[in-house]
Amino acid sequence: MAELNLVEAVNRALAWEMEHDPAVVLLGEDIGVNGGVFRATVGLQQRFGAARVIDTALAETAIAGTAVGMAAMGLKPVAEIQFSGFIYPTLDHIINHASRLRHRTRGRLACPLVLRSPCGAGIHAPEHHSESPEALFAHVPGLRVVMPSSPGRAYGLLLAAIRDPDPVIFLEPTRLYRLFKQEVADDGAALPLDVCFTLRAGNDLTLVSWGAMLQETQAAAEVLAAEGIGAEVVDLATLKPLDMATILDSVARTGRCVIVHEAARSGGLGAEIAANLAERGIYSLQAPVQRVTGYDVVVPLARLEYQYLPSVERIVAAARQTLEVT
Amino acid sequence: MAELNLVEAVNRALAWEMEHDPAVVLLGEDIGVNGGVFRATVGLQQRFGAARVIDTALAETAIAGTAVGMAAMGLKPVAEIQFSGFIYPTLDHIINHASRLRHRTRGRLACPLVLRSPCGAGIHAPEHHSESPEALFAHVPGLRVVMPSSPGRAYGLLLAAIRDPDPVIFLEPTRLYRLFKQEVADDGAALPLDVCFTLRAGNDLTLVSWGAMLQETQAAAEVLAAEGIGAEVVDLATLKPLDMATILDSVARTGRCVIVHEAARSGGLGAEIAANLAERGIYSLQAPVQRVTGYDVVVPLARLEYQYLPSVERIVAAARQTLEVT
Amino acid sequence: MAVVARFEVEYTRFLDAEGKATQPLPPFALDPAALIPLYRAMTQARLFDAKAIALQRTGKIGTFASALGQEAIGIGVASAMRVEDVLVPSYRDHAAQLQRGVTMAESLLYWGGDERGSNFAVPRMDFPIAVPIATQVCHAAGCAYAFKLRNEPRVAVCILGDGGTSKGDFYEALNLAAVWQAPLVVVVNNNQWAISVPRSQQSAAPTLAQKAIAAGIEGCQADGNDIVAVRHLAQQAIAKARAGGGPSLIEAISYRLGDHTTADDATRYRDPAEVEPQWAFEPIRRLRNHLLRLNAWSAEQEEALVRECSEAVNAAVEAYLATPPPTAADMFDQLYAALPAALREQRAAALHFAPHDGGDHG
Amino acid sequence: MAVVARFEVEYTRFLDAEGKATQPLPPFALDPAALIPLYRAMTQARLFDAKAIALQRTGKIGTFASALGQEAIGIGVASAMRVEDVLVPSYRDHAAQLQRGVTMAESLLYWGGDERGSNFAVPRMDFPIAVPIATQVCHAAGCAYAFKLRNEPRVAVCILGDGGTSKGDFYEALNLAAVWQAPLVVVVNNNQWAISVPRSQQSAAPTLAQKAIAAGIEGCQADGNDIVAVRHLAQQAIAKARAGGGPSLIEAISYRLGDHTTADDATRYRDPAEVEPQWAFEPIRRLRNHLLRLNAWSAEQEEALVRECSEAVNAAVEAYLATPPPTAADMFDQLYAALPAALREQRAAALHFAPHDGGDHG
Ligand SMILES: Cc1ncc(C[n+]2csc(CCOP(=O)(O)OP(=O)(O)O)c2C)c(N)n1
Ligand SMILES: Cc1ncc(C[n+]2csc(CCOP(=O)(O)OP(=O)(O)O)c2C)c(N)n1
Ligand SMILES: [Mg+2]
Ligand SMILES: [Mg+2]
Repeated sequence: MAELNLVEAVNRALAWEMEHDPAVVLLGEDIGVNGGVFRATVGLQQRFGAARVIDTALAETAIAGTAVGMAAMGLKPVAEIQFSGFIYPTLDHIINHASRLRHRTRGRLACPLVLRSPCGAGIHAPEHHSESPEALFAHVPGLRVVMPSSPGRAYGLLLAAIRDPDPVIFLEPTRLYRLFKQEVADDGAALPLDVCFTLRAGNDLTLVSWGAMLQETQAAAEVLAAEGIGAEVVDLATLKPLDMATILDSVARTGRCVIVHEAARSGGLGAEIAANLAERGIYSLQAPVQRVTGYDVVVPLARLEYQYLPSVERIVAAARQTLEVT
Repeated sequence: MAELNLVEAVNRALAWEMEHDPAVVLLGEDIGVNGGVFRATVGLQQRFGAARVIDTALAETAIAGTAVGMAAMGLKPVAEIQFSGFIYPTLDHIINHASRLRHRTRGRLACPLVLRSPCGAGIHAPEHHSESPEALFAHVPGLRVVMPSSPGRAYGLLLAAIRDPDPVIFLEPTRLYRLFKQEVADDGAALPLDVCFTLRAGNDLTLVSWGAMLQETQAAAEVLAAEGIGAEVVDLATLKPLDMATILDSVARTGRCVIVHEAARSGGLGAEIAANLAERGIYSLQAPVQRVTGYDVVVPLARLEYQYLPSVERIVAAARQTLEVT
Repeated sequence: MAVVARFEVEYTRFLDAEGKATQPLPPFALDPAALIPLYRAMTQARLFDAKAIALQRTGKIGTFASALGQEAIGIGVASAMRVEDVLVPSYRDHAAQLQRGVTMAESLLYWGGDERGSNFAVPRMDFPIAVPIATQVCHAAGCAYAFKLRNEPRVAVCILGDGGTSKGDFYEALNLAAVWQAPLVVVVNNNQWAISVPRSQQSAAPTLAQKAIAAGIEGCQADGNDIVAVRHLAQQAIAKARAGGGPSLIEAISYRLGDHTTADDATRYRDPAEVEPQWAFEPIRRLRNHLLRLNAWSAEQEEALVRECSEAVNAAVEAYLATPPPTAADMFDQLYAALPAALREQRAAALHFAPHDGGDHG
Repeated sequence: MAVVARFEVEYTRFLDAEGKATQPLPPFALDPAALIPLYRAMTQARLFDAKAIALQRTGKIGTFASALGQEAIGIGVASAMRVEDVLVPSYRDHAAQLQRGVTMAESLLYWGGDERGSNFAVPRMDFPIAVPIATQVCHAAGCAYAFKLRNEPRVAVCILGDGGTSKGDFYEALNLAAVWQAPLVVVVNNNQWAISVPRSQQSAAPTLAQKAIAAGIEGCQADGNDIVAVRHLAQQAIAKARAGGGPSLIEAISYRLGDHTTADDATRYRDPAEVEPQWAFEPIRRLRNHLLRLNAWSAEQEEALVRECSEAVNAAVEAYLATPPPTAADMFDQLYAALPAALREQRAAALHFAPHDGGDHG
């Protein structure tokens, strides 16, 4: 077992699958010789050649669109969008084609592509480099959307995403790329998609989050634990389709739920979870649901980004408020 | 006062504002000589000239992008995207530029553009012609998103959208274009943005919807009324920012809420409303919130589209279920 | 100042409007055994087209995009392809699709509003119709890349309209395919109109073929109503691509004799007086004249052909009309390879609320 | 076959690497009073650039994109513009921006992570930097359209990189602007690299200037390190645009002597041995040699200039560092013209949770 940070885990998963499945190809800007601006693909072009690790021209629409063509012809393209602020030109191909190629040909053609992109704020990156677009994708039928929150889950979920016969949007929280290391067995073992991971058990309230925000969420759980409050922490992991069963189960026990995400509040994925609670968990709820999210503003440039991002303080405050209700 | 259907009301509002504000220009595919594929702009190029009613080449990205440039230079572009299935190539400019130009220049430049597009299913249109993309836009900070549900509101809200100093996405339900007529005074009077319209008062439950779905929703209210059940019907009208005050008020009285929309359920705008109820209306709720929505599938081609769309039957069933809870 | 690059665009025509040769013909164009199938295919496509319009008018299918007058492009291009090549078509390319083996019944099913119409029994790897303009050029470039990577001697052939050449997808895909030297042939059906927008307003470029120059590849113009020219240039481009010579662009100049689609009324924006003379250039008459000149065609053959083709159309219509309707479950069952757990409840609800007769209650 | 269109791309250089004239010079290039401000501006831009990199290294600003060696493009182009024209720049265009009147303190504020840096006191109508590649070409085309519609004799000038020419926005915007005959000048800073992707992998087109042909407009190449060539071609293109002659494309060939940005390490993908000889072509030395040849420059002047420019940089750094930090309210207050009611609560929450020292606790 090696000690890996998240970006290294991504790299290992890509390498494993390229090694074991000749259909896997990578494409994107600066992923070859340069190994990716975050080094997610470092060494892979050397190892697998420039035909399978394709340094593309600067053209996100065509990166997504050619990946659709490759996937339909039996390759398993893993396309990288350099930063999620540049992912919008891919939406047309993802929504109008990738997500529905199987459906519109009644299974004759499929689209097993993965669209990888770093996402999120917190690394003092330039403008348009800190976006959290997961909700845009999570609304699109036919897609899977995945966001890992640790090196181990990055490894196992990325393998699952590549092996999945349908398109997967795989968003990697930039802030976690090098934040911490974990023992990860490079054994090609995939984790299951479509299920949440319960990172911490607790009976007093449920904290639901995903991606980088699990840092703050878990820290908040620690703060609460110090006060004797048991917070259950659920990592969404697969954002679409949503494993509400796990969340409803948890809330059935705790009666309280705080949802934490980095994207803007309105229409964020937290809304879908809260809506499900309002529909199917309302009798369990002993207090109003709370969302601690990015504000409904443009992610600010570096100097204010940590005032935008949900903090441990905000999560703890929301949890306390939830717990005050008796 | 003239009897107008919705598409005529759109046409009158455009004409009024072009007449009174020389900064208003229209651009889009087939909007000039042809008057738009739905005739929304019919007669306007003749009246205001080809320089102000611009038949563009086939390039949605550039339609949105040049509109940003025009708006920044003091014009008030109203761009038409021919069908909302072709709106995705505009997202990059809408999200990365239009929505934030004011913010990123701290008010030095603004972006008073309107992006109009027909939306929704139900007219047996070809593939990709029946999309309901409102939730994608409603998640984006800095935007306004508006959807009228009657000729009168189309007229007044479109005028408000054009006059608004910030970008507005204006989605027009295709199914309503010619469905019914209304007396509309062509007097240049705008309706307020950012507020819901209560179309019908009732004390037993609240039905919230927008756009074409208000047809089924109001019909459902009639069915319920025949059984002595008073349904309050709220038309969202401005989908972002959301006027939750009106909805919370209503639910405070009725204690029950059914949200109806045509877009796919997961991550649809109904989630945001339900989430707000779970956060701020939970003590009013006497029953679980219900969403009656399009399924989480690709909008089917014509032969199944009415099995996709929420029906009166489905809405009534949801309402009944809500009312059964005591 | 020094000139650092020079480019030319060439125009090719073999048969003039009367079907007379304007220059030495390629061998196939002197061979009735090669020409008659093309003639037959164009005739079949046109009869299908007319029937589809009629079916739309009577509410039996939805909106339909006629290829009237542009049959030489679809048949010329598709007949130059091998079975194992891949066609990546637009919504106006049923001529090419039929040539590839898509059945008329399948086509009607699609235009009738049923996804099963894109589940072709024969060209299993061909793309379904692309409605979002020019997106298919990206898909075709991706297909071509896959062929090249796997060393398969296959070519991706993509067709789009003159309007489509204004869209970013077209340029991005050509540029990438050129860098990749991928086996891609892109054919522009320049039928002079993008709904109501005439070619002159679509681009200030005097030819659309010259858009290839932006990608550093070859672009040429064909008389798109001369199936000999279309097929010849397509053959050359496909052979070049197959041999590793990279992508090409062919602008096939034709004319949209009909409305944009059945939902369109071209008289709103196009003077019928402009259309009238264009009939003189249409491709079927032109090839017939050539065949007559070769003494390879007769009135009897014509009559028999029309009869056969009409019968085939009618049989297709019957098969189409006899197809049982899709069910609510069809909305769910091919969305993913396996239905996600989260969708089970919705699928059940859809079946629960489905009208008992399976009909469409719009 | 007949040739139906012919195109050429011309390359312009006036001063060779040693600053020697290669052909008769345009009048301004013989006039020290015209040249010295250009020399000064390039020097100022380079000193600013070096300081910005140093500030990034010490954590005083964020990622910064150096224009080292490409100063002739920004200064050449911007100096050919009128005040009332509009610059629509990319992130590498601070040279052009400074020439337009953006202050160094504003630029630092932007790169320091503060939106107020794009609230220029002087070129009020210039666009802020575009980070999403090539999107700005669309904006510039829209600006140009507005000028034309209002009969204003103004020109929109847009700069992008070689990588940017692969993006759909670039082609779509050029094509539209050409149809509109809008007063637009698009300048490609071909610095040979798009991060790690060399020009040769960006496009198979032998020149980027020829991408203009796809839009039916004129495209030309300049030695982008020869400010005389850049300014001359820019002047011509701007004058043509202003006179109603429509858009042009200029490919200015330069070289990125530094890393892509401070977040990049070019040695990972680019042999330093490739870079070394490129220093011989850099624009400042070249113009200095020309000035020396004109007897219009001295060591004393050089020394004084560097002193003045350095002082100006230092003053800007001080002004930047002295700027009070933004507050949480700044996230909300310019998002809309007026704060929507729905945002009031969030704004209050942001203020409530803001750190008391206003600092950045990332
Ligand atoms: C991206 C996109 N925008 C708009 C449309 C609507 N639309 C359908 S066909 C058409 C014109 C296409 O013209 P052209 O490319 O010349 O093809 P033709 O229909 O003439 O074959 C338009 C605007 C679309 N299908 N896709
Ligand atoms: C749409 C988009 N994709 C990717 C990026 C990330 N990125 C920033 S600069 C760059 C390379 C740009 O190269 P070029 O256009 O040649 O400009 P240069 O940086 O060399 O001036 C890339 C890929 C971006 N900013 N925008
Ligand atoms: Mg056309
Ligand atoms: Mg570059």
